[in-house]
Amino acid sequence: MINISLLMIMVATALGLVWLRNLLAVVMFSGIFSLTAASLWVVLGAVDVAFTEASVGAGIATVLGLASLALTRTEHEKRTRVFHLPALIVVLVTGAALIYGTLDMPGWGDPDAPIHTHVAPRYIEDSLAETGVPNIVTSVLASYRGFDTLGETTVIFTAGVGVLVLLGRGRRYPVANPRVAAGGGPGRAPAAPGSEGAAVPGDSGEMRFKAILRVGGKLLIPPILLFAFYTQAHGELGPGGGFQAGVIFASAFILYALLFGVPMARAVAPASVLRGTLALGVLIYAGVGIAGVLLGGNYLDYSVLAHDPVHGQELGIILIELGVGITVASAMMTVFFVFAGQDPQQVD
Amino acid sequence: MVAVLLDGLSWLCLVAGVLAALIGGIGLLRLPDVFSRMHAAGLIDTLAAGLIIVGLVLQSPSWTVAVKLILIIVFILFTSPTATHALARAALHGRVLPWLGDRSSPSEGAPSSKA
Amino acid sequence: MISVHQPILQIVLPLMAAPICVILRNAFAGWLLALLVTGGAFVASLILLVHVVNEGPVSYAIGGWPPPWGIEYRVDGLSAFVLVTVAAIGFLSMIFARRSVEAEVAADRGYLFYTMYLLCFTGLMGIPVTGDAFNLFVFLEISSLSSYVLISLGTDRRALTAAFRYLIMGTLGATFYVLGIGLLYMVTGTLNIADLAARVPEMTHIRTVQMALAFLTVGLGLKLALFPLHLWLPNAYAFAPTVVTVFLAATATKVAVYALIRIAYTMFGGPTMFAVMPIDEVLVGFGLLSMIVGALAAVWQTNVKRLLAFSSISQIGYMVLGLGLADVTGLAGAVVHIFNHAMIKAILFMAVGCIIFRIGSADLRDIRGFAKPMPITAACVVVGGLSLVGAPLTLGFITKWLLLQGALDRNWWWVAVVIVAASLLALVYVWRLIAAAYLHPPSERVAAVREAPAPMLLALVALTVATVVIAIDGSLIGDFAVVTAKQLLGSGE
Amino acid sequence: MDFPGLFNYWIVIALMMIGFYIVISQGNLVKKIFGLNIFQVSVFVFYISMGKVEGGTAPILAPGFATYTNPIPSVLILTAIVVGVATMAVGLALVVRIRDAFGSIEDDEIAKLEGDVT
Repeated sequence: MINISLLMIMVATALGLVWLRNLLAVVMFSGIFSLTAASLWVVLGAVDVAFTEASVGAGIATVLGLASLALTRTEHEKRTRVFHLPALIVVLVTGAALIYGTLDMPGWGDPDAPIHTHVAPRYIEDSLAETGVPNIVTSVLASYRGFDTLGETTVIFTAGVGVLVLLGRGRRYPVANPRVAAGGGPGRAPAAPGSEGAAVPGDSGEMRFKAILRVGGKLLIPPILLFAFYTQAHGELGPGGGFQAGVIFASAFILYALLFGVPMARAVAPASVLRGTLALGVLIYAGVGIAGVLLGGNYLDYSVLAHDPVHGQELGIILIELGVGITVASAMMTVFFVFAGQDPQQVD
Repeated sequence: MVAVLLDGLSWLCLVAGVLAALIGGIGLLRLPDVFSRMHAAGLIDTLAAGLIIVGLVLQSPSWTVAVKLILIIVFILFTSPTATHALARAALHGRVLPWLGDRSSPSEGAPSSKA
Repeated sequence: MISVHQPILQIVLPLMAAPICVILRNAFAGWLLALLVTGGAFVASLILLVHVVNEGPVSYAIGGWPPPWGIEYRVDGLSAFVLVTVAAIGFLSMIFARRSVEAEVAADRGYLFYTMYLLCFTGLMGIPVTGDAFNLFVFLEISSLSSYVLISLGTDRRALTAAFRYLIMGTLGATFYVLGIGLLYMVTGTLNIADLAARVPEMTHIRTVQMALAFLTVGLGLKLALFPLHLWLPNAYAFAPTVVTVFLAATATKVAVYALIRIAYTMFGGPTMFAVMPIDEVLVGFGLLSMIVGALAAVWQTNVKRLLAFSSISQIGYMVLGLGLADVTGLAGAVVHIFNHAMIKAILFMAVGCIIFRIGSADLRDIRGFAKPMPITAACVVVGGLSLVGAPLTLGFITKWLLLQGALDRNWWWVAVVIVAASLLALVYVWRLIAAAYLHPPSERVAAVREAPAPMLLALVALTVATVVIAIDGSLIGDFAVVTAKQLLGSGE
Repeated sequence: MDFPGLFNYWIVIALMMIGFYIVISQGNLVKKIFGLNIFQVSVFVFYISMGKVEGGTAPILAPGFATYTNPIPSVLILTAIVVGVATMAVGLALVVRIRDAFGSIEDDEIAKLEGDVT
C-alpha cells in the first residue's frame, strides 16, 4: 500500500514537472522526486541505494541545478510545450512496448523469480564466509563486482575532470552574486521606493544575517564530517560506504562555502590539492587491483593481500572504499567549487 | 501495563504529529505570502517532525535506535530554524514584501505562484 | 607466451594513466604518457589477437570470482579484432595529436585533454573484452562521458551544442540499454554474457526477452547513429577538435556496432531469435535508409568534416545491413567493415586534420588545389576515398563484395541494387574531394603552405600504407571475418 | 493476475515515460537535463522493484533473518546513480557554457543562432 502511495506521489511530481515553467521549481521538484524514490527504496529493502539517492539525487543534483540556474541567469522557461504530438507518439509507443514486455514478467516480490534463484543465492549464502562482510551490497559491490565499481569511480573522476575542462577556466563575464541573480531575476516585484532601507539589509544587517547562519552552520559541520567518517567506516556493517561518505564529506565543505564564501572554502581545500586527491582515489582503487596481480592473484583479487583470504578481502574492501570515498569527495567538491565561483588558480 | 501506556503515549504523539503536519500543509496552500507560509512550513519542520519522532522513539525496539532517533531530533532542531531564517532573509533580500493588505487586494510583493 | 593478466592490464593501465596525467599537469608529459600507453595497448592487443586466433577464446575472472558471480573478461576472435582496431587508431591518433592539439586546444587545457582522451580510450577498449552485460554499460558511459567533454573542446561555439545534443541522445541510449538489460536480467537472473547466451535462446518466446532485444537495439542504435537516430553525429564530428574526430569517428560507433553484434548474435542467438522477432529485417531496412540518406546528405556538404561525418552515417548503414543479413557472408561483411571503416575514416579525417593545420579551413572552396603543395596528403585522400567507394583492390571492395554476396544469398537483389546505388553516391562525394584537390589551381593562400609536420604525416602515411598492404592480400582479413561470422552464427545453434 | 502483480511495474513505466517525454518534448536545456534525471531514476525504481522479495529484509546479514532482498539490483543501481549524477554534472556545465556562448538556453533560439539546422 505504502508502495502505491509513494509511487503516486512520484507520478504527481513528474507530471507537475511537465507543466512547470519556473525552473527553480523544476529543480526542487526533481529533488522531491528523488527523495520520494529514496523513501520507496527503503521500503523495498534497498537501503544503500536509498542512502545514495537521497544524498545525490536530492542533495548534490539540486545544488548543481540551482548553481547552474544562477550562472545561466534564467529563472523561467520561455514557453512550455506541454503537448508535442511527435514526442507523445514516441513515448506512447515506447511505453506500450514496455508494458507488452512486462506481461511475461514474474510478479512484484515473487520469491521464485529467476533473479532470486540463479546468481543471487550464492551471495546471500556464502558472502559472509568468503569476504567477512555482513552487508551483502558492500561485498558484491566491492569484491564480486568490484570492477564495475572501479568503472563507477572512473566515471566520477571523468565528470570531475570534465567540469574542470568545461568551466574551470573562469568565466568570460563577471557573474553576479548567485543569490541576487536567482532572487532578483524577472518575475519578482521591484521594491517600493520608500521601503528600500527596510527591505534590503545594510551592511550591519547583512552581518547579523550571516551571524545566525554561520553559528548554526558551524555547529553542523563537525557532526557532518563525523557522520561522513562513520558512513565510510561502517559501510561493511550497515548501509553506507565510500560513495555516500564522499558525498557527505563534500557536503560539509559545500555548506562551509555557502556560509563563508567560496574563497574561504578554497583556502581549506585548494584546487591543486583537490585535483591531486581526485586522481589519488582512482589510483588507490586501481593500485589495489595491481597489488593483487603482483601478489599472485587475479586483478582485484583481495584474498592474496593478507595471509588469510577472508582477512585479505576485508583489507581490500576497506582500501578500495577509501579510494572511492576520496575520489567522490574530491569530485563533488571540485564540481561545486567550479560551479559556485571562478577558480582563481585556473585564471592566472 | 507499562507497555500499554508507552504504546498509547506513542500513538498519541504520532497522531498529534500527523495532525500538525496536516495543518501545516493546509497552511502552506492557503496562507497568502511567503512569510506566513514559512510559518506553516515551520510547524511541519519542528512540531510535526518532532512529535512523530518522539512517537517513534517510544516504539523503538532497542536503545541504539532510540539514540539515533533522538540525534535526528537534535539535528532537526538545529537545522530547521536556521533554514527558515535563511529563507526569510533571502526572500527579503529578493525584495519580496510581506503581505499586509486585505485578501481582496494583495500587495505588490505577494508572490503570484504557489511554487 | 602471454601473461594471463594481459586482457585486464591493457584496460587498467590506460585507466591508471588518466589520473597520473592529471597529477603531472603538463601537456607534453600527458601526451608522452598517452602515446606510451596506447602504443603498449596496441602491441598487447596484437599479441592477444594472434593468441586468440591460434588457441581459442581467453577468459579472465576479475577478482578471482568465477563467472557468473564475478565479472568475466572474455576475449574471442571478434573482440580481439575490435580491440586491435581501437588500439591501433588510438595509438596512431596520439602520434598525430601533438601539433594538432597544440593548435586547437588552449595550452593550459592540454593535460586535461589527454586525460579525457585516455579515459575515452579506456572506455572503448573495455567494451570489446568484457563478458558482462552491465560492465559493458559502465565502460560505454566512461567513453561517452569523456567524448562529450572532448567534443565540447572544439573551437567553434557550435561544438558546445553538438556535445550537449550528443549528451542527451547518448544518455537516452544508455538508459534504454540499461532498461533492456534489466528486462533480460529479470527473466534470466544473470548478467554474464556467456551465461545469458546459454539461457536466452531457449526463451525467445517470452515477451520480456523480445522487448529486451528491442530496447537494447534502440539504445545501441542511438549510440551508433543509425538513421533516424543519427542527428547528433554530423555536428559532433564536424566541430570537435580534429584529433577527437579522428579517434571517435574511427572507433566510437564501431564499438557500438560490435556491442550490437555481440548482443544480437552471442546473447540472443541470432537467427533463433530473428525467427520469432524479425529484428534482422528491421535492421536491414534502417541500414539501407542510413546508407542512402547519409550519402545523399554528404553529397551536398561543403565542409569536408561534415561531408565525412555524413559519410560515416552512410557507412554505419553498411555495417548494420551486414548485421541484419544474418548469414555468414553478410555478417563477415559487417565485421570486415568495422575494421575497414575505422581505417578509412581515420585516414580521411587525419588528412583533413593536416589540411586544417596548414590551410586553416575545411571548406571545399578554401582548400582547392591542395594537392600541389601537399601531394602526400592528397595521395592519402585518394587512397582513402577510393576505399570508401569500394573500388577494386581496396579494403572497401572486400566489404562490398561480401555484403553483395550476402544479399544475393538471401535472394534480396534489391538490397544489392541499393548497395551499388549508395556506392555510386559515395563516388560522387569522394569525387568532389578529389576534384578539389587536383582539378583546381591552388589559390595564393593554398599554394603557400607546406606539408603538415612530420609526426602528423607519419601517422597518416602509416595508416594508408597499412590499408594498402592489408588490401593487397584481402583474403587474410576476409577469411578471418568469415571464420568469425561462422563462430557467431554457430553459437546460436 | 493478483492485484499488486504487475500493476506497480506499470506505474513505474508511466514514470519513465513522463521523464522520457520531458526530455524529447521540452525546449529548455535545463528542463531536458532534469527530465533525463526523472527518466533515469524511474529506471532505477524499476530495477529495485525487481529485487524485492516478499517478506525480505535489507540485505545486511544478521541473525534472526532468513529472507533478504536481492542485493544485485542495489549494486547495479548504485553504479547507475553515480553515472547519472556524473552525466548531469557534465550536462549542466555544458548548459552554462552554452548560455555564455549563445546567450540562451532555449533549444529553438540556439538552433536559430547556429544558422544551419540539420
